[in-house]
Amino acid sequence: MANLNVNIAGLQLRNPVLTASGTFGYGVEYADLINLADLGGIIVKGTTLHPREGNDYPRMAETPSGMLNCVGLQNKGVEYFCQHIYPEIKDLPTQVIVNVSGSSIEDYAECAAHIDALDNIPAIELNISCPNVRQGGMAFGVTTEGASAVVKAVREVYHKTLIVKLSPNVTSISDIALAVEDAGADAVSLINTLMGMAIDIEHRRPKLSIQTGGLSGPAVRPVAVRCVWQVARAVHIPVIGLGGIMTAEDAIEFFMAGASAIEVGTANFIDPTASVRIAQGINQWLDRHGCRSLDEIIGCIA
Amino acid sequence: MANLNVNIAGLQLRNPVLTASGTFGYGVEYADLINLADLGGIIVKGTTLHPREGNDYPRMAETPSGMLNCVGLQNKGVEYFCQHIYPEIKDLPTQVIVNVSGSSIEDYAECAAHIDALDNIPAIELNISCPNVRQGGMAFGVTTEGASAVVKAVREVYHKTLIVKLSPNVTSISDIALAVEDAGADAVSLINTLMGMAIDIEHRRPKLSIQTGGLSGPAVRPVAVRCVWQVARAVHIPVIGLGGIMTAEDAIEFFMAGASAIEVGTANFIDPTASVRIAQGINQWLDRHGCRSLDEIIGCIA
Amino acid sequence: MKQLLDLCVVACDHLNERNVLLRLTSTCAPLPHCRPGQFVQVKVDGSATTFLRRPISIHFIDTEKNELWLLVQLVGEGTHALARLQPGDSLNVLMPLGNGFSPVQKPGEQVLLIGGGVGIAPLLEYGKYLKNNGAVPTFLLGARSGCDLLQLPLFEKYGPVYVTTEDGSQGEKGFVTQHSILQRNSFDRISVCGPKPMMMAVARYARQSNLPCEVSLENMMACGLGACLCCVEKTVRGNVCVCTEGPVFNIEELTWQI
Amino acid sequence: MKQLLDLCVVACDHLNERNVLLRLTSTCAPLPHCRPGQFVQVKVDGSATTFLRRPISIHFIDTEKNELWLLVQLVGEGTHALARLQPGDSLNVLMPLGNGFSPVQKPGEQVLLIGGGVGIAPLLEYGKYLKNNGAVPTFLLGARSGCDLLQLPLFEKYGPVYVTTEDGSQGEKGFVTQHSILQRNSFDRISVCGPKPMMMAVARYARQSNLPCEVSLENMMACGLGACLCCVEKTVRGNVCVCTEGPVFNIEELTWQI
Ligand SMILES: Cc1cc2nc3c(=O)[nH]c(=O)nc-3n(C[C@H](O)[C@H](O)[C@H](O)COP(=O)(O)OP(=O)(O)OC[C@H]3O[C@@H](n4cnc5c(N)ncnc54)[C@H](O)[C@@H]3O)c2cc1C
Ligand SMILES: Cc1cc2nc3c(=O)[nH]c(=O)nc-3n(C[C@H](O)[C@H](O)[C@H](O)COP(=O)(O)OP(=O)(O)OC[C@H]3O[C@@H](n4cnc5c(N)ncnc54)[C@H](O)[C@@H]3O)c2cc1C
Ligand SMILES: Cc1cc2nc3c(=O)[nH]c(=O)nc-3n(C[C@H](O)[C@H](O)[C@H](O)COP(=O)(O)O)c2cc1C
Ligand SMILES: Cc1cc2nc3c(=O)[nH]c(=O)nc-3n(C[C@H](O)[C@H](O)[C@H](O)COP(=O)(O)O)c2cc1C
Ligand code: FES
Ligand code: FES
Repeated sequence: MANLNVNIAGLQLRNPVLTASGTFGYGVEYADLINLADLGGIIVKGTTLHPREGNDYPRMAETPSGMLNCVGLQNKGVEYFCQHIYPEIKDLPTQVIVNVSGSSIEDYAECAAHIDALDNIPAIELNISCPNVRQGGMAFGVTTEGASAVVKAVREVYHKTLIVKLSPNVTSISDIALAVEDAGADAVSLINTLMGMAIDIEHRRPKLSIQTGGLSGPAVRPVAVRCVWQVARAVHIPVIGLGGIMTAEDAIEFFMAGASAIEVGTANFIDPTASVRIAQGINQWLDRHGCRSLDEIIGCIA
Repeated sequence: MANLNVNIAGLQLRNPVLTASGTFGYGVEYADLINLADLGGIIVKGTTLHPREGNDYPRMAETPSGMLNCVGLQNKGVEYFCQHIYPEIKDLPTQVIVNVSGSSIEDYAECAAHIDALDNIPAIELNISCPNVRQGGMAFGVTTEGASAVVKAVREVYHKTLIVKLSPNVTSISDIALAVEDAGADAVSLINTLMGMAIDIEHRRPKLSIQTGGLSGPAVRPVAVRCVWQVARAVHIPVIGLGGIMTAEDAIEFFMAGASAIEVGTANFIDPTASVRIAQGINQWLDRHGCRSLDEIIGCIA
Repeated sequence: MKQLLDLCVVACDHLNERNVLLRLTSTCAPLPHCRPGQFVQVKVDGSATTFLRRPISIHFIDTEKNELWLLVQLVGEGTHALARLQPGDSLNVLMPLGNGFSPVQKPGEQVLLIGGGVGIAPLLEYGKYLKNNGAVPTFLLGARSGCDLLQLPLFEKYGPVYVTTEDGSQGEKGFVTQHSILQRNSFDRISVCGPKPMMMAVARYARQSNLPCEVSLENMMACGLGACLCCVEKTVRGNVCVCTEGPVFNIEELTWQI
Repeated sequence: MKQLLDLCVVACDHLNERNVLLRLTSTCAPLPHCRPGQFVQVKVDGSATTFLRRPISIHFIDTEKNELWLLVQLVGEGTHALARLQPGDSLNVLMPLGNGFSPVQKPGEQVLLIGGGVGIAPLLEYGKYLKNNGAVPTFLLGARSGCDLLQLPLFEKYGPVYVTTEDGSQGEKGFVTQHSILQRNSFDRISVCGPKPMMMAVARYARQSNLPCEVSLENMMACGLGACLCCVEKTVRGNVCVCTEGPVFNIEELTWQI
């Protein structure tokens, strides 16, 4: 039985498996099907300062080994979250991390400040990489200046573990990673979705209501592994890897590329027990290969 | 029987289906299996001023709905091409286009100048987007300045149809497209491969000899369609679309996104007759939908 | 409680060229309790373009035999793969999902169940439930042609069945909303499942006739659990998930232009 | 001439837990002429991670029955999918590919064919060809254990068969390069196919013994046609494609450190 404990800049996880924001609701949706205590943590839906209706239907299209989505950060706003959702999830038997989004630097900071006040939320994941909202979102994530400015503003008001989620839709993801490290991020997570599009040729219109959306699933895994490898070699803070992880073996790829923890996203839709299955599989893999702890493989190919 | 003729800035094609560079050799490799006269044209292997050995084996890894490659532009150089290969292919019953690569601006220009002198090569495709060579290659394709400089230099010495092939590994592909249009490109083709990586976890090493490689195949199609859509809305020159096209229906997606022609790449490996099958399928689709010519659908969702 | 089950295929009957009836059973335990109008998410293996699950309505539960029946129309790769299943094969099913149709409101209430195409699927289980719980279901089923009408003898066990076909080959010619039963009989409420244009036509009729009407939507889904927010429908309360707050909605909740 | 054929599965025999023998036939026309040592590219359907073709050696051509035989070791998804084929199923095959083994050099020449694991596959057809064309093949086949030795009676039709097993359960115990036949007999040349470490050991032996030696490589392939340049091997002439200039190479052409 290998040691699966992970410490991400002060955030203590029972194992390195988190669920990715937007793919696992608030965790409770899966409570019938898995024991949440078997997870390292869950990262809940993207939360913004003000409520958002998200984009129109259709928001989803299946693609080869992947899917496109343009949910567009539908959520009831951070106040509703603090008053109505937090009480429901604050005693879940795992770490709960909130994914924070915004359309201005002030929004990001104010939203993060609200969550800073919640005792049982030990970390936030700052989403500066959402391709599905008109203003803000990804805009901040694609320039070093934008990324740095958001992270600095949030860092001033947020005092727990600050994870920054990076976009792969950039020329150099390691430059962005270095900028957010410099601005005070405690860790980075990557990748968010790749910007993509699919067309309904019979109806001659995009399959998604806002034309483009974010590609996720196994199709993007090679891109994600490459990004994690590049970033892990560039920064000194921990890297959380995700993108198309379906099995424990996929997760091991990310550890070897340099990730200290991983997130499971789209896989939850195909197999709602995927996250737990992956956590168990990692443990077995390490045992089978005589590894006493994850550290023995993290970044081992770098 | 719809009209499938295409004119790409003076380059006359019998139909809009080209084969993608690096996936179809010099065409002769497929001559047993298809009638090359059924193709709009073939784009032969990346050619450089000097001979190149390419990267070490292994150069390939299969991924979900895709593959990674790091061939690294293995070729015998432009002089060998002109003397030994050109005579073999100059009378093929289809248009032959040469894909030109380089590691310096001078190399690109000199190589293009050699090919300008070949009567039966009506166009070149300038590869400023190869992720698999250490210097040059993609480096030029990821900044507007770099892209512009290469294209300007080649434009001065190359007098036929100049197609510039763009990389998706950038923050804004339409900015690069605008830069090369401005620098004198007659057309753009996109996308080249997405940079990716895969790890052999049992041996704890990357599956490719140079760690990273280029992702192609259906997995990348949503990214390619998005890029074509973005670029077609930005530039006034014709756009040639590619990335994961396996069927006529996939090709139609690219036309609707704004492409005037398409290239078939990885599909040739799975089905060596794919390019011809797609050309026939496009024709049938247009007939079935009462379209007299491709123009009726090009960019129709834009 | 939702469960993830490996069910065993008992039979895969090809009812006609475009429809199969899948009968599934759980070998180890009784199937979880389901409400009529709920659905399941099946995992289709073996294709790169069917890696998401496919939502399928609960057509019928045979409690005695511990069987779940799915009525599947072959449209794309996923449903074609389901049609290739053989007795003894295993199918991974997430169930039960969604809210389901309204329970019986008052003894003896007259409920008109309107189905079009494969939209008839959830109405069989609902009809059974209504009849077994003191209500009186009437079925009005529409199809393009007589050979597309499926499972009629089963529906007849639970109430009178009226039929329309577009080509007039069986029942009255035309669309369900043109059937004479709508003039003759008086119903307390309507439940409908089928293609959206049909459901909108029925909704229009219901509103004009001042009848409560619920519709079962088929928005595209990823998770089926309320986690991804992909399947939303606009309602008077804003965007809500069809997979958890639906698939059944009262038409007054929706923002349809009817 | 290369052809793309939909072959029909005649039989898929599970020889042991890790190997199947696929017998394929062409219903319409005679199979194209193949040289021993050539290979085919088969299309494996039904999985996102087997979308490239799989290269498999030509194990045997039964010209009378117009059958192509493939000996397949189950390693990953693709080969497992091949093992699930049923008689009557169709398999899309691109063939014949590659150069093949050397033709007979002189009448009566003694050729030692060394195979390890599933590397024995191409040696059966080659042995048949040698025997039918006036040469004298001898087989030396290695395996982990006796139960891994396949098709022995067939090999015996074309020449004497010697065997080594790592556990000593059949033939001599050890690796092929340790077999006493190498001391006793004198051969004109060697052809070998098997795991790379084995082929390197044989190459070392051949060089020491001044025997010409050709090896059949199994580099990973995409196209199989010389178009993608993925399958290259370093040679004294630089990188060359194993799929067109190989899979068979004289060891003097390679840059192996032996
Ligand atoms: C709650 C619910 C209950 C359902 N019940 C049944 C049922 O009992 N029997 C049955 O046969 N079908 C039912 N469906 C529809 C069924 O889910 C789809 O037909 C199926 O997913 C198609 O999968 P495919 O791989 O065969 O086709 P695909 O290749 O995925 O799609 C074929 C075509 O259908 C379209 N399509 C796919 N899914 C949907 C969808 N959900 N809504 C609208 N268009 C779609 C695609 O865009 C495409 O044009 C239900 C759907 C929902 C949401
Ligand atoms: C010219 C040639 C002839 C061959 N002849 C035969 C034959 O007659 N019988 C037979 O059983 N096999 C043969 N092979 C090997 C066969 O192609 C592979 O075993 C097969 O492609 C594996 O597919 P898979 O989907 O089952 O495994 P995958 O899941 O693709 O791979 C399983 C493991 O095997 C490795 N692998 C896959 N292909 C190769 C390869 N070509 N070289 C090295 N490692 C590989 C992968 O990296 C992975 O670790 C031949 C290969 C070549 C190139
Ligand atoms: C339906 C859906 C909704 C998502 N919503 C969010 C979100 O709100 N915030 C965020 O940071 N990422 C969001 N993502 C991105 C995922 O968290 C993840 O980065 C991405 O899907 C890649 O991982 P995967 O391939 O494992 O899914 C969403 C992804 C999907 C598929
Ligand atoms: C094995 C291989 C070699 C390639 N070599 C070249 C090349 O020499 N020059 C080039 O511009 N693109 C090259 N490409 C990229 C393809 O031309 C094409 O842009 C890419 O594969 C995406 O299209 P696809 O998904 O249809 O394959 C190569 C791709 C592959 C798979
Ligand atoms: S399908 Fe995911 S929320 Fe409804
Ligand atoms: S496999 Fe493509 S060149 Fe050999």
